[in-house]
Amino acid sequence: MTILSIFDIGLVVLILAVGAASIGMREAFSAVIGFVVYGLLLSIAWVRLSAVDVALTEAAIGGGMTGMLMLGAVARLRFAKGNDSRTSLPVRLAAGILCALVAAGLAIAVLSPPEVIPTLAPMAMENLPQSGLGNPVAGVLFVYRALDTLLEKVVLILALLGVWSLAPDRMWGGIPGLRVYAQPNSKLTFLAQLLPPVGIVVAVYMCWVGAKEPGGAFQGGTVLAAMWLLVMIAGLTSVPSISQRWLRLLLVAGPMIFLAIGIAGMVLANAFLAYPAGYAKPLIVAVEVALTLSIGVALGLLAAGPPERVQRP
Amino acid sequence: MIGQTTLLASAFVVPFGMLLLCLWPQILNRMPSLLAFAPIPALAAVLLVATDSSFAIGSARFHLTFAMDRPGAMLLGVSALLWIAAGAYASQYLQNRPNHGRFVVCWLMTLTGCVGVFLAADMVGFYFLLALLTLGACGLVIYHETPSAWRAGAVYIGLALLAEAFLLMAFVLLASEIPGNSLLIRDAAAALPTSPQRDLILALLIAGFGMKAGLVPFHFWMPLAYSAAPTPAAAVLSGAVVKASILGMIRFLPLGTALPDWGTAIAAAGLFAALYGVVIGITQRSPRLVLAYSSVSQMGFIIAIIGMGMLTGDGRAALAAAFYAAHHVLVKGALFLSVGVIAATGSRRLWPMLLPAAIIAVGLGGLPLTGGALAKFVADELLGDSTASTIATLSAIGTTLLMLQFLRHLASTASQDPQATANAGLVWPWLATAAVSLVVPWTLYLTVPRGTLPDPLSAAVLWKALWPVLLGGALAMALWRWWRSMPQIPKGDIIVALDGGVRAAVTWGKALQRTDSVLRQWPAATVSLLILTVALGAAVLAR
Amino acid sequence: MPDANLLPDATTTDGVFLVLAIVLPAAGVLLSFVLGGRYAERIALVLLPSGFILATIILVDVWQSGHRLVYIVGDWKPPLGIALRADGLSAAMMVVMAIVFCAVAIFAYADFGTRAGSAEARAPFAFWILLMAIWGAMNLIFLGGDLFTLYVALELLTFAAVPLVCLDGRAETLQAALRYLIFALLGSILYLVGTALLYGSYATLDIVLLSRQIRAEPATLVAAALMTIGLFAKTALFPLHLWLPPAHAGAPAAASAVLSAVVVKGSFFLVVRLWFDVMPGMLGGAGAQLFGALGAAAIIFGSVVALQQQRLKLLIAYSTVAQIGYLFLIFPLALDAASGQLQGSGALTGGIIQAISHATAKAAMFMAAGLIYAALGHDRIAELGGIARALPMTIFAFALGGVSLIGLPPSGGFLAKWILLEATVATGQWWWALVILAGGLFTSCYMFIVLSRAVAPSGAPLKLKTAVPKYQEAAALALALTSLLLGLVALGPIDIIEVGRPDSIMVGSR
Amino acid sequence: MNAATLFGLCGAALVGLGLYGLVTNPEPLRKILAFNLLGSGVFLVFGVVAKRAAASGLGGDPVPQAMVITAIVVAFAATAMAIALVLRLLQETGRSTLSSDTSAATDTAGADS
Repeated sequence: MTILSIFDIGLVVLILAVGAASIGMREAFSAVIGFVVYGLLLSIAWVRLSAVDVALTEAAIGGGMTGMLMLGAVARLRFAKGNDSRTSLPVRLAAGILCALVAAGLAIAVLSPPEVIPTLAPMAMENLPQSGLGNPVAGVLFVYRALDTLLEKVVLILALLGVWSLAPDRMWGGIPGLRVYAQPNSKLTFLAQLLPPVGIVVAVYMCWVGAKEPGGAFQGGTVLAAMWLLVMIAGLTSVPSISQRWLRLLLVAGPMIFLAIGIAGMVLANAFLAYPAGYAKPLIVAVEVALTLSIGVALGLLAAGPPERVQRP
Repeated sequence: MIGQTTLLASAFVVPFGMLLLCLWPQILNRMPSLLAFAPIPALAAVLLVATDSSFAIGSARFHLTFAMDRPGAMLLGVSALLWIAAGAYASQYLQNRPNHGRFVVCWLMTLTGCVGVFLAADMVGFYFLLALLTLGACGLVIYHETPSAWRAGAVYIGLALLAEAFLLMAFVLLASEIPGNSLLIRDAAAALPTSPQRDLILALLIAGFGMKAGLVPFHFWMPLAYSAAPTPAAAVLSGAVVKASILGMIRFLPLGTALPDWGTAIAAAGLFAALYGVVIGITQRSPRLVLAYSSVSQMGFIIAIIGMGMLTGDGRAALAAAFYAAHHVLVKGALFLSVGVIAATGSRRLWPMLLPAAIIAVGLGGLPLTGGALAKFVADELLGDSTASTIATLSAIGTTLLMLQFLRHLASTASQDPQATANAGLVWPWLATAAVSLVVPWTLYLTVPRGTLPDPLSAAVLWKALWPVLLGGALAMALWRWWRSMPQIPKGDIIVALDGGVRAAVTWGKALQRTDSVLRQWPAATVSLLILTVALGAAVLAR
Repeated sequence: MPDANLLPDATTTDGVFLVLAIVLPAAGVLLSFVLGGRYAERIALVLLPSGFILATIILVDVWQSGHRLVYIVGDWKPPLGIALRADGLSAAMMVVMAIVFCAVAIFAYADFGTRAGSAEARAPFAFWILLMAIWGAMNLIFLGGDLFTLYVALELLTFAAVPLVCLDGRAETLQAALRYLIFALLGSILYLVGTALLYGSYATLDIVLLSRQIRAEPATLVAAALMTIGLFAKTALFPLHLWLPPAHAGAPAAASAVLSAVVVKGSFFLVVRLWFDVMPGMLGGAGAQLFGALGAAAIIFGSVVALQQQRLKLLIAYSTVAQIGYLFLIFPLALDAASGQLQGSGALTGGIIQAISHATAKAAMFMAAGLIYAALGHDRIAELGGIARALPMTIFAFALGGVSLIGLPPSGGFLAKWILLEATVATGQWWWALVILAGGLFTSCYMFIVLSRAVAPSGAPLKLKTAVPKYQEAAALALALTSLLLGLVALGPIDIIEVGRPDSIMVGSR
Repeated sequence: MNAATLFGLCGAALVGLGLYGLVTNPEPLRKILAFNLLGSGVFLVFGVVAKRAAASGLGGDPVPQAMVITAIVVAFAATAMAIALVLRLLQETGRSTLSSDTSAATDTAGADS
């Protein structure tokens, strides 16, 4: 047994323990803290699975953004009254047994791989040079399975619309209900002044490097979103109202450009979402940049929630 | 040939077109006065179109076929006569009454369905038109919107749709038996005797048509519906509409093949119904209810004819049953119309009005020289000299008794105002129907293949018809003497038991609803999701 | 693995329409989102009818060529890339759904129209965009040839459907939406884990490629079970229907129509794709009977509970629970006992006709219920008296929808029932025939209850809260008529449903 | 037991855990958390599939890795929407619960447990 495999076992035990704790804990707050820790542990697992792209995404979104959202919710839910009684023991017992069975079935499935393990990795690598990209994951996202990526951006927009649509009617066009702690010269302000420039550089780098190495629009967008949220929470910039035209434009710019290039591909290349030979890389980079911005804004606004204040005249 | 096809099609296309025209309110308002004209193309088709001509609409692979066969033509013709008269009666009846629109729409729906069923030659078309007929008839039953009308309508449509469910299953089974793609009723009936599913199909067909024909124990809708429906509607429902199921039996059941077991069962059920209707009918106190129970009895008798045919494999049963049914169409229609006419007539004018009613009523019992005697005579040939014939005679005695009872109640419903006279718009259609009911059976008799039947005018035959009538009359005298000690049976008799069933169903329904609301709880739903996952996993892994 | 490298298909002529069917809604969503205000409604009102034209073109193309239409996205063939495919099944569904969308759009114009000059409002803005999103998601579900693309489509559908439920912002609809969302997410994640396992075994998620390589091994079967149950949860198949009645009954009328008519059919369609196309030989007798049993339970429970509802919209919602049950009866009926394969003719055709005739009928009924609600200010069944006189066309549309649900000819419901009954006879499974017929009787019971209340006179003179626009009634009536006359496809293009099926044998269905 | 298998088992266990939390935990927020846990277990299964199929000098098959990235973003969007719903429900009713249908949207006949 190598050191690494001992490390892996320890990691798995830790992940399961923290996961179980965050499910079983009575206090919602500690459960969420547990979940954030869990997210970070999980990104280590992703590194161990040689999926650095995923590790970055998981750390940024799975742990970071989701954790932040949940913490905010816990803070508000403290005032909820009349919470439900716990599920009765027999039900929990039955659920436990059934969940174990399902998990066991899944484990059997995972433990019985085919004799020859099929893979698309060679095919993906073989065709990668055509796109000028170096990162095969980006190749899948923007070349081979670009349709999924494009539509997933539409999903993001829809989710945001869904969140917005929860606003009371009179708040429509108002400002998302992000809590702003505008205390001058607090640590938060300092942090909010210090971090964003660094963050933006990191984001730009991630987006740029994503073409060749792990990183890309999602990760870059997440960092951007986090920085933007920080600045807004600290009160350094105002939270924009959702009816701002520039905001909406930013939100759809990424998928729009992607879509436009895709349609252009029908004319200039030979298919929808195909890139004309030789122009693949610049086009993909353009799409990535636009997507990074759109994703950043979308994630930030998703975290900020539905409009809760009317815009001051 | 084209002319014939057009004529055949116009029989149901004209009423259907009138139904569609009802979408325009202006036309709808004028429609009551046009009701009598709607069935005229059907009558014309019967008179002018050669038997066995047909036409189809649709694509080569799937089409609806319409055709004119002998029993169908016979029933369609007399039904059209009744529809014309009842339509004329209805146009008068509707004056100064609310909800013209609904009545007219339901009337035309029923008419389209009724005419169509008599012409439909394939199962899908038959089923469709039967459904249309049911929906329209239900609308007619509930026209008055009283609580009892609603109840009658609910019972009627419930039972009718149940019957149609049986029929649908039977049709699907038949369709699978027919070689090739045909859906023709003719092919279905031909395939039935040799089918491996024969007994199941026969059971389904008899249950389905039996329910719709009011065969005991499914007869309870008849008293409810016929007493609730408006007079002209009751006339067509009891006269024409209910014959659709008789025609169904004639067409679908393999009458040319001897199936003794089934034949005996059907004949026994029919004869039992024939007596049962009389026995319960005698206890009723409203003329409509007496007529309704008489319908139960008469339909039972017709079904018995069909059963006897199956017993012996005698194909003539089809025509005999149709002939008897045709007579019943007109008589029952005329009698129901008379209920409305007498109710509007005062004591001064009562006798001239009551007399025609009396003649055709007693004719139903087999009074010599009436259509009724003729119908019974034709049927008698099939029944032979067996027990069935005895029962038939008993039923004739009973029917006479029942009809006299009807006349007695009818007379008591006359208008309080001695000077009152029924409107001519009501009287003439009624008198016409009564007259036709006496004449048409003789005309039709000429179409029945001659030779095998003895002369209906011989003294022996006349006496055979007369003595049950006389006996019935005598019994009626006796009955009236002890009238007060008769038990009162609620209308629809065994439907009281149905109410108990409804209560049980409600209890079950509530239990299901409680189960549902438990299953919709989050833990229950997610646990069932897990159970399903495990179960499906096990099912596919274990195969 | 020589098979995986076998490239199954190439873009066919007119394949470009498949792309348009997905690009148009996507572009519509994005554009409306930017432009906002009245533009959302204008864009939707232009795009939805063009969607119908598009769907019709695809249908005609499939019908005339007798083959699938295929489009290879990005010119990357599966397994690396994604293919869009339209077979008869998807083309037929697309056209009918497009009709429903158009009618809903016309209907919704009254409730969600924005007057000139007024500011952008929340509900209309959200509604029109969500409507286009559902349209796009459905098109993607019908055309998608890759199981992961279909996952994205499912999520697109969920995210568009959930906000529709709580568009009016009342507390109970919010709760219904939350239940719906969490349960639907559970469903999608189960589907997703299945795709992971399948990819692990075959390194492709393309439906055609998978169907050529599929083997009955544990990973595949576990994957299939998980995906199926996930889709059941999203389809609200009994007993996983907890979210449906409150969500469908609480949403605004136009939204209910879309949710009940269209959205649940999306996940159903994927169940069909999975078992009929990807792994036709894997379900086995026990699995098929389980599907059928759930369907039967849905029919019985849904109908009986519907019978006891006091509110019209809830009654219709429970009727949806019941009607979904019919769709799952096709699995035991399509299973060929000898070969253990699911046959792509007969029962499947019946199921698809049931799905589309329910879609049109149910949308019409929800619209009618919405108009009744608007006119009376409530939808308590016991107090519907007089409404038939006030809104005859609406009640007529409702009744016609009911005729189709009951399965009386010439409605699509009748045709579906006939085909399904034929299949029960052909396979000797009479117990399903009992359920099918009983379901029809239950349906007629609750239709009778509602209609008898509606035509009964009102106690007090009826005062309508609002005037109901004629075009709204017309939209409902048009859909109801479509459903009623759907049975007439038996006269013509019914075979189209079998076009492009690998095992299509063009005999037997009438 | 190699790393892929180990994490595969971890993923399966996480799926079980997440399902359990989703079933038994009455608070909506905790259900959402459980859903995320469940989701991450599923993503791990993808990761294992990718890792197992490593070839051509790559650490894993890029196709499932790309799918996971897509799925993570979708899961986040779902979480955001669900939380917004929970908070809105709290705002309207002062409660956050899924278990009782206090709504008029359900019949009163079936009482809740």
